[in-house]
Amino acid sequence: MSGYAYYPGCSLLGTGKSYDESVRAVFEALGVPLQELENWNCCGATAYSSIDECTAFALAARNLALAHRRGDPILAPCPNCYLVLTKTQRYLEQYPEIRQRIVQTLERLGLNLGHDVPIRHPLQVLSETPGLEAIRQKIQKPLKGLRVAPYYGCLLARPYPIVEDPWNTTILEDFIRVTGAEVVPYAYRTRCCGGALTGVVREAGLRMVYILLREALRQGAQAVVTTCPLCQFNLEAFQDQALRKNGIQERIPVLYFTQLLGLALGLPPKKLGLHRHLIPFQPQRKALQEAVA
Amino acid sequence: MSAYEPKIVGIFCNWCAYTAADLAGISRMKYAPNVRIIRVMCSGRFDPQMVFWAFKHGADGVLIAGCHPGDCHYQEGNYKALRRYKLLQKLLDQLGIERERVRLEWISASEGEKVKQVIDEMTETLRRLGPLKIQEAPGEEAAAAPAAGGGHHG
Amino acid sequence: MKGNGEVPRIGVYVCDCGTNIAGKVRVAEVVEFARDLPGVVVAREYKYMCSDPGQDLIKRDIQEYNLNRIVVASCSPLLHEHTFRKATAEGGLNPYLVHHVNIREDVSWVHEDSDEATRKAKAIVHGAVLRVAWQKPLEPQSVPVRDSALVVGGGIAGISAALTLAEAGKQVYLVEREPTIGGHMAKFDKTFPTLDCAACILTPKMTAVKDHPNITLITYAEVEEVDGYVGNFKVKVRKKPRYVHEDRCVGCLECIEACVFKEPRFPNEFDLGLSKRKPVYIPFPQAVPPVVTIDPDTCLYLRFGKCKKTCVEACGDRNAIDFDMKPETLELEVGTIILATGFKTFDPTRTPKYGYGRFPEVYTSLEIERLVNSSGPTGGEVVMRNGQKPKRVGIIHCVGSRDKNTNPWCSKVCCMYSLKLAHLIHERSGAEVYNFYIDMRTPGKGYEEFYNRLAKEGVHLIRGRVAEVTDAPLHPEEEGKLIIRVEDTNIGVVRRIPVDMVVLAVGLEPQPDADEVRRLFNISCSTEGWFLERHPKLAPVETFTDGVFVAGACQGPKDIPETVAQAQAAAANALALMDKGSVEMEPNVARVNEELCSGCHICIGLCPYGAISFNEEKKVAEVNEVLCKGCGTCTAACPSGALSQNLFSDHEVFSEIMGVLL
Amino acid sequence: MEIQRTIKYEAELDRQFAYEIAQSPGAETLFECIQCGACSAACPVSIYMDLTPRRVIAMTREGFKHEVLSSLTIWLCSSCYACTVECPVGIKVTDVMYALKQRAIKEGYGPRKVLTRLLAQSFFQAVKEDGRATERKVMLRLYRRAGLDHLIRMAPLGLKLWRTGRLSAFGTERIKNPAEVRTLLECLEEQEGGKSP
Repeated sequence: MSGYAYYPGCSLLGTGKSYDESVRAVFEALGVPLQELENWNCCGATAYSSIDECTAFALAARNLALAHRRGDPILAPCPNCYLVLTKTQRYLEQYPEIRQRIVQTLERLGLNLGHDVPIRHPLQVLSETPGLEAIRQKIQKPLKGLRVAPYYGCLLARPYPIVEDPWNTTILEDFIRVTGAEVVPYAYRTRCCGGALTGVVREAGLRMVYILLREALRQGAQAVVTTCPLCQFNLEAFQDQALRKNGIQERIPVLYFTQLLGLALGLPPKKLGLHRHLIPFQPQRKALQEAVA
Repeated sequence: MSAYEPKIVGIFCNWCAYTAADLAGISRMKYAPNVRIIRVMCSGRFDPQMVFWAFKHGADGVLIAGCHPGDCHYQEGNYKALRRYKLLQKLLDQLGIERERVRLEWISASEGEKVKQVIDEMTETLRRLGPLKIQEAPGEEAAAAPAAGGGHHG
Repeated sequence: MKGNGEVPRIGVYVCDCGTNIAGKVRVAEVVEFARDLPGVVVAREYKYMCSDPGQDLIKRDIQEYNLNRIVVASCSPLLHEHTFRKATAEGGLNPYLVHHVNIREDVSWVHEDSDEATRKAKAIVHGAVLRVAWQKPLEPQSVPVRDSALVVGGGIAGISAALTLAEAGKQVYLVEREPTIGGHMAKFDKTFPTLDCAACILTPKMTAVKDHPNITLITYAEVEEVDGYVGNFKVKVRKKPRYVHEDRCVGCLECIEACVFKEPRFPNEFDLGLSKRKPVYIPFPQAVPPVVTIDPDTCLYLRFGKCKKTCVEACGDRNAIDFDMKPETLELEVGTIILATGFKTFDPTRTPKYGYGRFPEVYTSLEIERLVNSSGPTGGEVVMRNGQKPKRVGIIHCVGSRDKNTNPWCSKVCCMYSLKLAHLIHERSGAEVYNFYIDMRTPGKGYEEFYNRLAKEGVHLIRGRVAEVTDAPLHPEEEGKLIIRVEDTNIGVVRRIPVDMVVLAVGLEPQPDADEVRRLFNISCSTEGWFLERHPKLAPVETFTDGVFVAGACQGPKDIPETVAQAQAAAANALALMDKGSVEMEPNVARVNEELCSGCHICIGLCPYGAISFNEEKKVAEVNEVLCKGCGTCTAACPSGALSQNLFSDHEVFSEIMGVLL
Repeated sequence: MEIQRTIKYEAELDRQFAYEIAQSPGAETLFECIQCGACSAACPVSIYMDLTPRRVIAMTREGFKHEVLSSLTIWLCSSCYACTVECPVGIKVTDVMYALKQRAIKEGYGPRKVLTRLLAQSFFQAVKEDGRATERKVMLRLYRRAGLDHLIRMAPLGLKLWRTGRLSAFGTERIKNPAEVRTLLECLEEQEGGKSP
């Protein structure tokens, strides 16, 4: 056991770089050990399933086998990876024929699939160890007065929710409150951000981004907090186009929950990758500090 | 897949398991034809002797099915069956007969699906195990019926 | 030569059941096979053995071939064993000399391969032929049936059953859990499709129950224990204290007026919390019995022991209020039991997407029943929780029905009641009403006509299952509204429809304690939890326990006409039993062969009914046949083979085992 | 006024198609569909679809293979699983969409320049080469295939991302031995009888 088998996934190496940075920083600050799963490969994502289901399962299965060999639970911050790995695990239990083929193929690579490598999301992990109460004790710079829209995105809520009752869960909201920020009611907290559509079917993607942002603004949120690199990317990178198209001048920063948490824990913004964001969070904070002062 | 097909005797209680088998029929579920169901009023009527008798006459397995615990039409006959079943399993071990050849299941009147599932599963298990290998005691006649006066109990 | 020394002359009858059996099993081949079995004198195939000509075949052959044993291979014995026993008896043989085996439910319906099915049918017939040779003539015992009945549940089902029985002169005990009878129907304003007022048709029945000399009404009470068997049930009923003597209370309601709580403060359960009541209350003005109840959870005196007890003062000389009242257990002896325990409505918090509990203006259909009821909390005005009248209302069908995520079954009544509510809401408020349905199910007399009428009245009928009710607007018209998102599947377009009020047409579910109740009465439930009838078509109100019948929605979703019909059918079944005065018990009791009994006592402890005792004189076990229920547990356990269960003796069962191993 | 005949003759339908799709994992209950439209209503993209998801299911079930595989719907699905959790009969609609996409690609259906499809293919290739999907590489490949105008349109955003270090300009993420992943995939493809697009 060398802590969680950290599985950043491809996005966290690119557009989601700051998610990677903030996850590592927060886990370190909270003393939860994690170590990258060595030599992991792409989970297959949704695109891969469009080509061939079975090879998509195989890609995910290789990672499961690597974690199985290491004997640690997988930590997957990217909901897409979380879903694909979980789904693969479930389907391979459900469809013994597919499992058979994949097990045989993995054996040729000297790998053993195993059955039940736990696949966890940082929200789950941190809410258990150290737990919200312990985190609350460590808060150094509470984000008082900040109004935040909690945005789970799709894949933590369905089809394999990280919590039992995704409709009534408040796991993300609880984290936001721990940082001292205020949660605004957000009806679209599990509505789709458009996924890959922003890049491939522009009009549909922008509309979906617009709907989410408009509601956050309508509720008076000063930031949207996400748990997903693709959601973060869509809501931030396409925000300008989506809002401009609908005549809205305001802009709203989109943060990872780990960044929000990191700030409250007193970690330096740079360590949390905040400098990588296209819509800076800083001005709001300044305004806040003024308001508080 | 070999041509071997196991023969299984089913001892089903009237109120739950047998009714469930009827339900499976009414619902036109399809399952393996290997189990011959014999209706008794209660799984409490199940007698381990039935198993040996069945084995002797060519059965590869015996499936006993009764009401779920707490649901027995006769209050607690199924518990009695369970007790006998547990003892029987030990006996099977001693005789070198695989435990899987005798199975006890709780099937409520509404569980037609379970009848199908259990029968299919058990048939598959017995197909894998192959025919029962048991040595006939020398000199024992292949009686056409149990000897009068409950001789098989002797 | 078997059992009684007779040479068996067996007749074997294999049924085609139309094509039900013959379509899979090669019946002629089975008959050929049977003909050569030991003892078989005649073997025949017939298209429908259960028909008159089929039965005549058996009767004729008994005479003609001097048969002394009969085997019928057809459907399940649970369906027709009785038929063939009757035919055998009419042919002049003892009815217990027939053995009926199942080659339909157990063979032709469940196997695909014709060869396999035929082989299995032969094996089963073989088993039956070997077994039947051992069967003995038996005489069934007859036990008396008490002339009284217990009806559990005081909704429209229980009321109807009780009145039918009482009219026929039987003593009826009607037990109801709530303080009043009336059930769900008492909550409704109008009933579909005729729109006649529910109260107008129900309350006279409720009063009739109260006034009937043959009915003992026991409200605020639950059955606690059931013992005995058909004809002779012993039932314990626990009556909760209502802190008011029913015989002294005259229903003047002055105590309510006098209660120290000047204003009603506690949610009135009967109005589903849409109105308030005091700790001393009557659920609704027409309640039966028309007496008040004191709620121990809210009454100051009962909770804290301190109160001015102004209610007692107001009651005065009548002395009806009694704070020292304790729970009471009544013991009843009845011959038959009718279960009419009803249903519960689906809890829509289980489908959070519709916002029940989150948005105040989302209601259940039952709440709307109270809201449109002229004796309800708003006097029949459609006024929302926010005090306004809705301009536009959406009724969502199939909430908690037809959905694997909640309940997979169709609740049967929701389409019709949703149309009714659409009509009433429109009539009372002038609101524009949208009904969102998956399929409009209106089979029933006058039902389709009612649907047509609603369509004519201009209700929007949108075919599509609603995905979500939200308050997040995307369009100016949606500001401040609840928005229903649905695919209008007739058009093939997704629509967002802003409304002021949402009504969830919640489905019907088994009562939460259905499983406990079924154990109490020793009956079965379907997978869904509805009480299981003995046969879905031919014995729809009987259960697997003789003398216990079911009526109404406890057996499955039903509307009022169906419920009443079923209740009266259950009453008729119970009457038939009671009027006959006695019932023949299956003679499958155990017997002791005194010569073989070693007096080991093993069987005595095993019998759950205490039917076996030890004869100290003879030093052998003895079975009391009246107490024996015929489970056979003792027979299986007897180490010396002295105990034998009729119809399931070792000879019979072991021969059958050998036979099926063909 | 131009008119068009819309009748569909039975001979033009592909009955087998429905059974083949129902074979794919998650689509087993395809034939149990009650056409309630919950999938369409839950779908955030259905407003752009030529066939609502409900119609896709109905047409698949009845063998309207050509219409289904040529529809935009399957390429608009964003895999958000809203339909899957809503379906009252347990059809995993998202998985059905995957199965249809696979079929469409395999059989060369639909306009070649549907970006969703090019994205899937670019992604597929990248993973096969490197074991990981470097976003920059996938995107470049996608927009190169899609056409210059797409590339130009995306350039400003790409530049911004590059400046903030979110789009590695040169390096390619690669696992230590991409050959291992390649072997894994090729093994399975062999079993399938060569399925790569």
